[in-house]
Amino acid sequence: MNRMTRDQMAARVAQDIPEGAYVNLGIGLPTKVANYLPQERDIFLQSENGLLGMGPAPAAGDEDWELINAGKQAVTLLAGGSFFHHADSFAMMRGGHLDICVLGAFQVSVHGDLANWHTGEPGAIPAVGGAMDLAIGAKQTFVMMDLLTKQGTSKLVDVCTYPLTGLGCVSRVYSDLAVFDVGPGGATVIEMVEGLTIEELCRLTGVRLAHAGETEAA
Amino acid sequence: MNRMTRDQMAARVAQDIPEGAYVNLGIGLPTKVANYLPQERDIFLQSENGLLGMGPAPAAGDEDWELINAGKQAVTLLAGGSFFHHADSFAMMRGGHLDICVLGAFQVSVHGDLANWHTGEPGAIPAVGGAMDLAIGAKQTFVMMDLLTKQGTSKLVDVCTYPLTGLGCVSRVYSDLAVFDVGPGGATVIEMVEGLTIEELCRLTGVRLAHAGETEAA
Amino acid sequence: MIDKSMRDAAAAVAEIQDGASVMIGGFGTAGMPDQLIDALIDRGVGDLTIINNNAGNGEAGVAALIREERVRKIICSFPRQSDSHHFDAAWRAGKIELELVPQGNLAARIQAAGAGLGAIFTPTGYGTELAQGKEVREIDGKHYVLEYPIRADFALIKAQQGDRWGNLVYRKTARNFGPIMAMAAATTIAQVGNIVELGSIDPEVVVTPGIFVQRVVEIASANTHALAA
Amino acid sequence: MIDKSMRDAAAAVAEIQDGASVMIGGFGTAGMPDQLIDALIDRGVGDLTIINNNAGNGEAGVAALIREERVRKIICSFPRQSDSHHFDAAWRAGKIELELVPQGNLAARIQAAGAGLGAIFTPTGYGTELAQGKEVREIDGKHYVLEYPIRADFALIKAQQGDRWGNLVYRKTARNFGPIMAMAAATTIAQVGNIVELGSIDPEVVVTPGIFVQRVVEIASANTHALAA
Repeated sequence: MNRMTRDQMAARVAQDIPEGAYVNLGIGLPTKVANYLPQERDIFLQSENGLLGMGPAPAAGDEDWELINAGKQAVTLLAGGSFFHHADSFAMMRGGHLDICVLGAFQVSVHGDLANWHTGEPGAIPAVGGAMDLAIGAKQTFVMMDLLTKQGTSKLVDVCTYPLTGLGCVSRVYSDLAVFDVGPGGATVIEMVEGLTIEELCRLTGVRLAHAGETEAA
Repeated sequence: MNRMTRDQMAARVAQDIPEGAYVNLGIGLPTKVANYLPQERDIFLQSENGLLGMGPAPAAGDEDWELINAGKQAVTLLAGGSFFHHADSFAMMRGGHLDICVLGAFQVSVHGDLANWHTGEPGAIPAVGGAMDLAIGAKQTFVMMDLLTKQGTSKLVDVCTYPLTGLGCVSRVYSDLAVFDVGPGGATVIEMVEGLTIEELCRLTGVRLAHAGETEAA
Repeated sequence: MIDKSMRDAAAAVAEIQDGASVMIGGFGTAGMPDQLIDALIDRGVGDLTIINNNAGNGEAGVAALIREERVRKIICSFPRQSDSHHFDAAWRAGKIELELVPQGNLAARIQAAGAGLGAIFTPTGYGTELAQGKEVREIDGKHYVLEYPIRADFALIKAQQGDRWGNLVYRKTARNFGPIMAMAAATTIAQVGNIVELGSIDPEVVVTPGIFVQRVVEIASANTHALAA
Repeated sequence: MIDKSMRDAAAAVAEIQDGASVMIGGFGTAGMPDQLIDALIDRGVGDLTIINNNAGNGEAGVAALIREERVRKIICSFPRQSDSHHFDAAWRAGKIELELVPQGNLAARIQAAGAGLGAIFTPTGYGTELAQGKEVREIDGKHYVLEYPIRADFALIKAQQGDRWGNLVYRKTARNFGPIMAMAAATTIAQVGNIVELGSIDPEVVVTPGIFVQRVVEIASANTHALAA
């Protein structure tokens, strides 16, 4: 089967972001989605440190370290963008004004619970940042992740074992092997990579999966 | 005895407003205080409809009806003033950032309760505006009022009979006959107009009054 | 290309239906979106819940909505003014419901809605009849009243300038409730003195970012007038 | 004449005592008031409670305060970064207390303090370990956690320009926590790139009105630098 590359995953997520959407792309992998948004679409990127209408990275040497994103990388601002303080910025998120938030994850449950902020390992310094606000604030929360850990364990699970970021907040999971809808009714497979079967996907994940347009598969 | 005029009362209040104070002057009589603030003092007038650094009324014909005070009168803005929205404006008040608020009153209790928004008469349309926010927000709330109604009833009372605006919020009362401190310990006379005695003041108000620097009088 | 600008006020308010809740900006006449309100009246919808600081002045704006009997309920802080005779008459006739809210609670509840809070403990109104029946709590020696967010289906506001992405700047004390109502309504409709090119509003001075605004209509207004005495 | 400008950073922080609670603006290095923090370190006070989004990066700013063991407790959202080794060492040695707050709750609690609210029901954190032991409530079908205001004795912030009345404007994303911290501290001290004549900041574009600022000090800063990788 053809595992998707990270860039392919980013391109796949970008397809589902419609013109006019207000979007927050989380730190790490989701940041890549910006590279695949069609230039002809007006899509508004928000960064929770206080900017809306975020543009691409500046050319090397042109960085302004007072114009950064939440990952503390230098960015630019599009014409029509704006700056605001942290309370207004999180009001955008928590008040339900963002359409889509794309986040990475350690685990997502078939019911949409998210674990992405802390491994819970003893001695690990906990750090949450805006993760919990992002998870529960947007109208739709998408997760982008490899479906399996390096050890082959599924990150789509029945019940998260890592500390939770938010309950029932994820609506869709884009992974390197398949795209799933998750929610109160459980997980549904929307797409799979070529060469993968629903039976194989059930075996890999160990969770009950419905198949879009078909009856429940396992 | 020499009853103070409204302008004398306003001048008396103005004396107690120090340089650097952030002040809201309520609608009606308190507005007059602005006329008596010494020009050489930087005193910052706030109006709850979204301006700080309010200046005097414009010359007739120069009114800008988008530059008004809470009483909906045309005003001006001093150099160094600013505009802001209603939530920030009431945050100034409710968050304890204003030093002094000067309000009119129907009644003030010796313990500092204030009634100034509603007579409670059947059929009267209730209207509160910012009165309750102003009463409880500032570090000090001053009341300016005639001590007696036209019928000769004291407006300084043991217990307010009109609907309350705020509990224990007034610290000082400037009236046409005397100035009082009010609060948990009851009312204390700070000053009286010439020709008035503490005994006469007790008789007029019918409340127990201490006299500043003296033992309790009645 | 996203262009939130609308042809005219009628098009801007065309989605407002009977029974909608509608925030209306303005403090007195400053910031009152008169032309949007006129368009709403012309649209003929009724049974509205209106959220505004006042309950109408004179004949225009909110007063006209009330005169035309389009308002089922009004949430406001100061309905009694010398020229609020249309509210007065409707209220005395039992034709309009009034929810009286202290002005700071009104602002805070609108802001809470925009920010996604579930409820707030507010200092204003404790011990008064406007807190009767409400949950109260003593926190760090001070008394508070529990108040809930005020949100709305629509907000009609007035700004000085806007662009096609909905960014707004205001003028002087006409700003008042505009920025917080824009954040608390599902659909915010702004009438602006002029629509400018994208990018011509300095990103540092945008007061309402476009995310909070869904429709913009250019209306070269006459100057704001005084309230009748 | 009111003039809130101070001679230098040392004079600006001269009232901060042992045991004070101090908000410090900045998100990463943007908006971090480095020179005020240096002055605070030079002042020699300790046992501080620091409120900042992070727990220090590299060697400057909050990291230096922690390295010098001046911080008893830190309230922040994101203490773990590649270059937060001073916090890391202090925390592992049990020398510093950490109150971890989701970033949106941090902003909302600071804003609530400035606005005089007693507490807020916030949507973030419900069902997670960061809400353990906290009061929760279901309101209109959604779940919320009760959170209390965060206020402080002092706020140290950085702005682009200021005037002698304390009005401030910021630069780009260096704005971040500055405006809300200024509202939540009893004494707010701002370092600004330059102090301008009263009236030269347009009243429409003032972000932080002077009422929220008690001290202003002009510090021609070097450019803000990147975080260490």
